[in-house]
Amino acid sequence: MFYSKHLNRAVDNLKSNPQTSLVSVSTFAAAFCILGLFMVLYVNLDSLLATWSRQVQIIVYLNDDLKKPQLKKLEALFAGNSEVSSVEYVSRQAAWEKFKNTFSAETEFLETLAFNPLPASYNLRFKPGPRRVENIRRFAEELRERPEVESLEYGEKWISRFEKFMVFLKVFLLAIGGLLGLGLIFIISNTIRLSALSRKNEIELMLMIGATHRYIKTPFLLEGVLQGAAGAVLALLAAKGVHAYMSFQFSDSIAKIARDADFLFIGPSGILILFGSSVAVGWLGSYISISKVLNMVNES
Amino acid sequence: MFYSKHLNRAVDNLKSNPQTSLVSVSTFAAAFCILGLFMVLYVNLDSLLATWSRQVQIIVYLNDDLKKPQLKKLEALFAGNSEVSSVEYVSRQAAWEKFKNTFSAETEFLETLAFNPLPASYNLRFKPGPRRVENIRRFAEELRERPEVESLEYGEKWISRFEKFMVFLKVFLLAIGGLLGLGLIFIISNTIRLSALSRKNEIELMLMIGATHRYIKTPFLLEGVLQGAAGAVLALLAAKGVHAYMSFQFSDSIAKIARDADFLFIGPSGILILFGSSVAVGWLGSYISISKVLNMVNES
Amino acid sequence: MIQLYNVFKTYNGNTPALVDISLLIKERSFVFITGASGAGKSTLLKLLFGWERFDSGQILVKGMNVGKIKKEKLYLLRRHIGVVFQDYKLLPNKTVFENVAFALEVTGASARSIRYKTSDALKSVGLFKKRDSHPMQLSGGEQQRVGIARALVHNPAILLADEPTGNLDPDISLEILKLFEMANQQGMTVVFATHNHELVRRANYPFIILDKGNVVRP
Amino acid sequence: MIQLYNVFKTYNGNTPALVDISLLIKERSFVFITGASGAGKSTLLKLLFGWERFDSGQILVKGMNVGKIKKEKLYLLRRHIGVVFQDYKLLPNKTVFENVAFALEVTGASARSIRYKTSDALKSVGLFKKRDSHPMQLSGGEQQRVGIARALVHNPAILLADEPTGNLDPDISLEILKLFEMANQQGMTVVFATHNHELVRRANYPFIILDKGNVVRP
Ligand SMILES: Nc1ncnc2c1ncn2[C@@H]1O[C@H](COP(=O)(O)OP(=O)(O)OP(=O)(O)O)[C@@H](O)[C@H]1O
Ligand SMILES: Nc1ncnc2c1ncn2[C@@H]1O[C@H](COP(=O)(O)OP(=O)(O)OP(=O)(O)O)[C@@H](O)[C@H]1O
Ligand SMILES: [Mg+2]
Ligand SMILES: [Mg+2]
Repeated sequence: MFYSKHLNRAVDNLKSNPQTSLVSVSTFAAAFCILGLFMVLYVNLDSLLATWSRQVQIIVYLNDDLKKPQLKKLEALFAGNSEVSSVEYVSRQAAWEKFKNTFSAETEFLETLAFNPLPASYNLRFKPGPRRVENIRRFAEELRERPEVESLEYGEKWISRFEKFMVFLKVFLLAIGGLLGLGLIFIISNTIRLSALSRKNEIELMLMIGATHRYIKTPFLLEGVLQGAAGAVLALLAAKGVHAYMSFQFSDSIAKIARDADFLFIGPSGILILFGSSVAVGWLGSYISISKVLNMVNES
Repeated sequence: MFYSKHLNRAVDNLKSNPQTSLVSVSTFAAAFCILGLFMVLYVNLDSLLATWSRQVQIIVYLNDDLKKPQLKKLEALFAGNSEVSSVEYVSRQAAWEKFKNTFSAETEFLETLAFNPLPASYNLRFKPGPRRVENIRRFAEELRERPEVESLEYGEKWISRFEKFMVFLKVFLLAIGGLLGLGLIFIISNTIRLSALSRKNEIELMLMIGATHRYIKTPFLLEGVLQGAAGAVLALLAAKGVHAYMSFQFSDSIAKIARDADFLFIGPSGILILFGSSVAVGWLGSYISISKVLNMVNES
Repeated sequence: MIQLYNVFKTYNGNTPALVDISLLIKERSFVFITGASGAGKSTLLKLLFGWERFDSGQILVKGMNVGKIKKEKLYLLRRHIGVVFQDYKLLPNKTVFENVAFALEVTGASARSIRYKTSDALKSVGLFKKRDSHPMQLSGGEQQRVGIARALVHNPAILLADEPTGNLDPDISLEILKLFEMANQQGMTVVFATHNHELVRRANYPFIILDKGNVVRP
Repeated sequence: MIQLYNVFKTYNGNTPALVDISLLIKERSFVFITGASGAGKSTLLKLLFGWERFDSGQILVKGMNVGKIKKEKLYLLRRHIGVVFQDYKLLPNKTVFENVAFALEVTGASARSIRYKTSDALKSVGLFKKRDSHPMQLSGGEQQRVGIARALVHNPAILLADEPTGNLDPDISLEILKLFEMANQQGMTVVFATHNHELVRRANYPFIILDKGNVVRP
C-alpha cells in the first residue's frame, strides 16, 4: 500500500521527464549491453577452454630402435599414473601411412620417398578432472626426462597462453564493469537530481507541511531503481538478440572450433548479477542525489 | 560584442548545470571517439589495400615442355600491354631450388626427391595507376585462355573480397555515424531542453519585458555548439591516444602486415568532418529544443 | 502554547531580523502581527514552524522545544501547524483539489477522508467550483484562497497566516477573517500577520507590532 | 494611447473573463482598475502587453494593433511598456541589482547606462542598500519594490501595475503611489490595478470598476 503510492509517484516522475528518462535508460541499456556481450564472450571462451583442455593429450615421440622391454617400461609408467585414461601406440610405419594419406592428394612426390622420416609415438589421453591440465603438465615434465623419449607434444604453450588470456579477460571485464558502473551511477544520479530539482518547490513544500524524509525520498529511489531495471532488461534483450544473430550467422565456424560446445549465453547467475548490479547502481545513484537535493532544500 | 555577451550567458548556463553538461559532453566524446576509431580503422585498411594492390602481380604457370617460339609469343604479348612494368622468367629448375631453399630446414627428405614437380612461370609486375586492379584482372583473364598457360595466380579472390569488405565498412561507418548522430541530437536536445526548462521563468520574463526571440535563443544555441565542440575535441584526443598506444604496442605486427605503410590517423579533412558534424549536431539539437521550449512558454 | 524567550535572529551575520523577542501566545487565542515591510513578521512565523533556525533564545510550541528538534523529526512539529504562505506556494502541476489534498496525503491519511476533508475546505473558501483548475488558471486572490484551504484542511492546532488577505478585496478579506474566527472558536490558535490596519482595527484582537525586529507593543 | 473596442476574452472556452470591454485611456493619464478577486483586472492588463490573446474586438496601444502583431514582433510593443506583476516574477539566481538591470539588458542598452539607471531606480524604491541581496533574502514587500523598480527602470511610455501595493504597509504604499504620480507627471501613462480602496479614494484619479468581466463604471 505504502509502496504502491510511491511507485505511482515514481512513475509520474519518469513520465514528467520522458526524454531525460529515456536518455538515462538507453545509456544504461547500452552500457550493460556492452558488459553483457563481454560476459557472453567470456562465458564462451571459458567453455571453449574447458572443451579443449578436455581434449588435451600427450604425444610422446620415441627414439628410433627401442627394444620391447624399454617400451614395456614406458607402458608401465603410463599405467602407473591413475590420471591416464587411454594409451595408443603409433608405430613408425603407421605414422608414415597416416602422413602420406593426409598429404598425398597435394604432393605426389611423397610416394617416391625412399625412407620413413617419422618417429614412433604414444598418444596418451587423460581422465577429466579439476586439476587436469596441471596434472598433465607435471606428468609431461616427468616423461621428458626419460631416455626413451625423443620429444613430447601436448600443446602446453597455447593452453597456458589461453589461460593467461582468460585471466586478463576477467580482470578487463571487472575493470570495465567498474568503470561503466561509476559512469552509470553518475548518469543516474544526474537524472534523479534533475528530476528532484524540477520538483524542488514540491520537496520544499512537503517539508513545510510535515512530510517525513522517507516519504520524500522513496519515490526518487524507486525512480532510479526502475530506470536501472528497465536499462538492464533492455540490455539483456539486446545482448540476447546479438547472441542469437551471431549463433545463426556463424554456426558453421563455431561448430568447427569447438565441435561439442554450443555458443552459450550468460547463465542465470550472470543474468541475476547484471540485473542486480543495475538495480544497485540505480538505487545508489538516486540515493546520492536525492540526499543532496534534500539537504540543499532543507538547509537555511 | 553581441556574441561575447551571449557566450558569457552560454557559459553560465553550462556552469549552472555542470553535471548534466558533463554527462552530455562525455556521451558526445564517447560516441565520437568510437566513430573516430572506426575512421582510423577505415583509413588504415584503405591504405593497406592501396599498398597491397600496388604489390599485386600475376604469376603465370606454364605447361611443361614449351618451345622457345611459344615463350617468345607470350613475351610479345606481355610487351604489348602498356601496363606491364616488368617480366621475370622463373625456370622449373629455379623454382625447385627456391622451393627447396624455403623448406629444406624443416624436412630433410626433400633432398632425396627424384624429380622436380614444379612448373616454370612468369612473374608480371604492373605500373601504378588508378584502374590498376581492374586492368590486371582483365589481362589475367586474357592470359588464362592461352594454351601455353597451365594456371594463373594473382590473388584476385582476396583482393575482391577485401574490396567488398571496404565497401561494407564504408556503409557500416555511414550507418553507425548516422545512428550515433541521431542519438546525439536527441541527447543534446535533451540537455538544452533541461537547461532551458530550468530557466523557464527567466525565458518567460524575457519575453514579457521585450527581448527578441533571437536574443533568447542565441545563448542556448551556443551552449549546444560548445558542448558539441568540447565533445569532439575530447573524442579526437581520446582517439589519438588509442591510436598512439596501438602504434606503440603493435608496431612489429603492423610492419609485418604492410612494410611500407605507417599506422595512420584520420587526416585533416577527416578531423574537420568529425569536428564540423559534432558542432552541427550540437547546434541542431539545441535549435530543436529551444524552439520547442520558447513556443511552449510563448503559448497561452 | 507558543512561548518565545529572548529570541535573536540574524540572516547570515547581517543586520538582525529579530531582536530579543519574548512572547506568550495562549492556546485558543487569536493574535495579529503587524509592522512595516521588512519588520520581521514572516521571519517570526518561519521560526515557529522550524523553517528558519534562530541564533539564541528559546521557542516552545505545543510543548516542543523548537530549537532542539532534529531535522528529521521536525515533521512531528509541523503536523500540528497550518501555514498560509505570503507567496502561496501552490504546485503548478497539480489541480486546486490536489494542491489542498496534498497536505493530507503527506501525513498518510486515507483516500476517503482526503476526498471528504478537501471538498469541505474548498467549499469554505468558495472555490469548490474551481477544484479542477490549475493554479495558473486562477486569479491572484483565488490562488491565495487555495493556500488558505490547504492550511486549514488538516485541522491543525495552530494556524500561521502570513498576509493571507494581501491580494483579496475587502469583502473577501472579511470572509476569510470570519473563517479564521470560526476555526479559532473551535479551538485553533491563530497567528495572523498583516498590513491591513483596517482588518486589525475591525477585528479587535490582541496585536503585536514589530519594528525593525523589535516588539513595539505586545 | 490605449483603446479597447468590444473586447471579449474567455480562457479555454470556459466562463468569460472579459465581456465586451470598450475603453479609452488617454496619453499621460493615470487610471485605477478595481474589482473583486477574479473580476478580470490581471487579464485586462495581460491583454494590453500582448501576453494573452483575446477572442474578438480590437486593442490599440501606442498606435499598434495588438491583436495583429506577430509573436516575433511583440517585443516592439513591450519595450514601450513596464509591468509590475502581481507575483513579482523576480529571478532567484540574480541579485536585486541584476534583476532590475535585466530589463535594460534585454533591450541591448550600454553597460554604463545600465549601471546608472539601475542604481537610480533602486534608490527611488529605497532598496539601493539591498542591491546585492537575492530575492529570497528579502521580505515580501521588499520583493514587490524590486519588481516596481524593474518596471520603471527603462522609463517606459506606459506602466501597467498589477496590485503593486498588495504586500506593502500603508506608509510605503503611499510612497509608491507618489513615485507613480511623479512618473505620470513626467509623461508616463499609468494603469494601476488594486483592491486598496483607501488608496483609490485618496489619490482621486479616474477609476474603472470590473465585475465578473464587465465594466461597471468607466
Ligand atoms: N533568507 C533571508 N536572507 C537574508 N535576509 C533576509 C531573509 N529573509 C528576510 N530577510 C531580511 O530580514 C528582514 C525581515 O524580513 P521579513 O520577511 O521577516 O519581513 P516582513 O515583516 O515579513 O516584511 P513584509 O511585510 O515585506 O513581508 C528584511 O530586512 C529582509 O530583507
Ligand atoms: N490562465 C487562465 N486560465 C483559465 N482561467 C483563468 C486564467 N487566468 C485567469 N483565469 C480566470 O479568469 C478570471 C479572471 O482572472 P483575473 O486574474 O483577471 O482576476 P483578477 O481581477 O486579477 O483577480 P485578483 O484580484 O484575485 O488578482 C478568474 O475567474 C480566473 O479564475
Ligand atoms: Mg513577510
Ligand atoms: Mg490579478
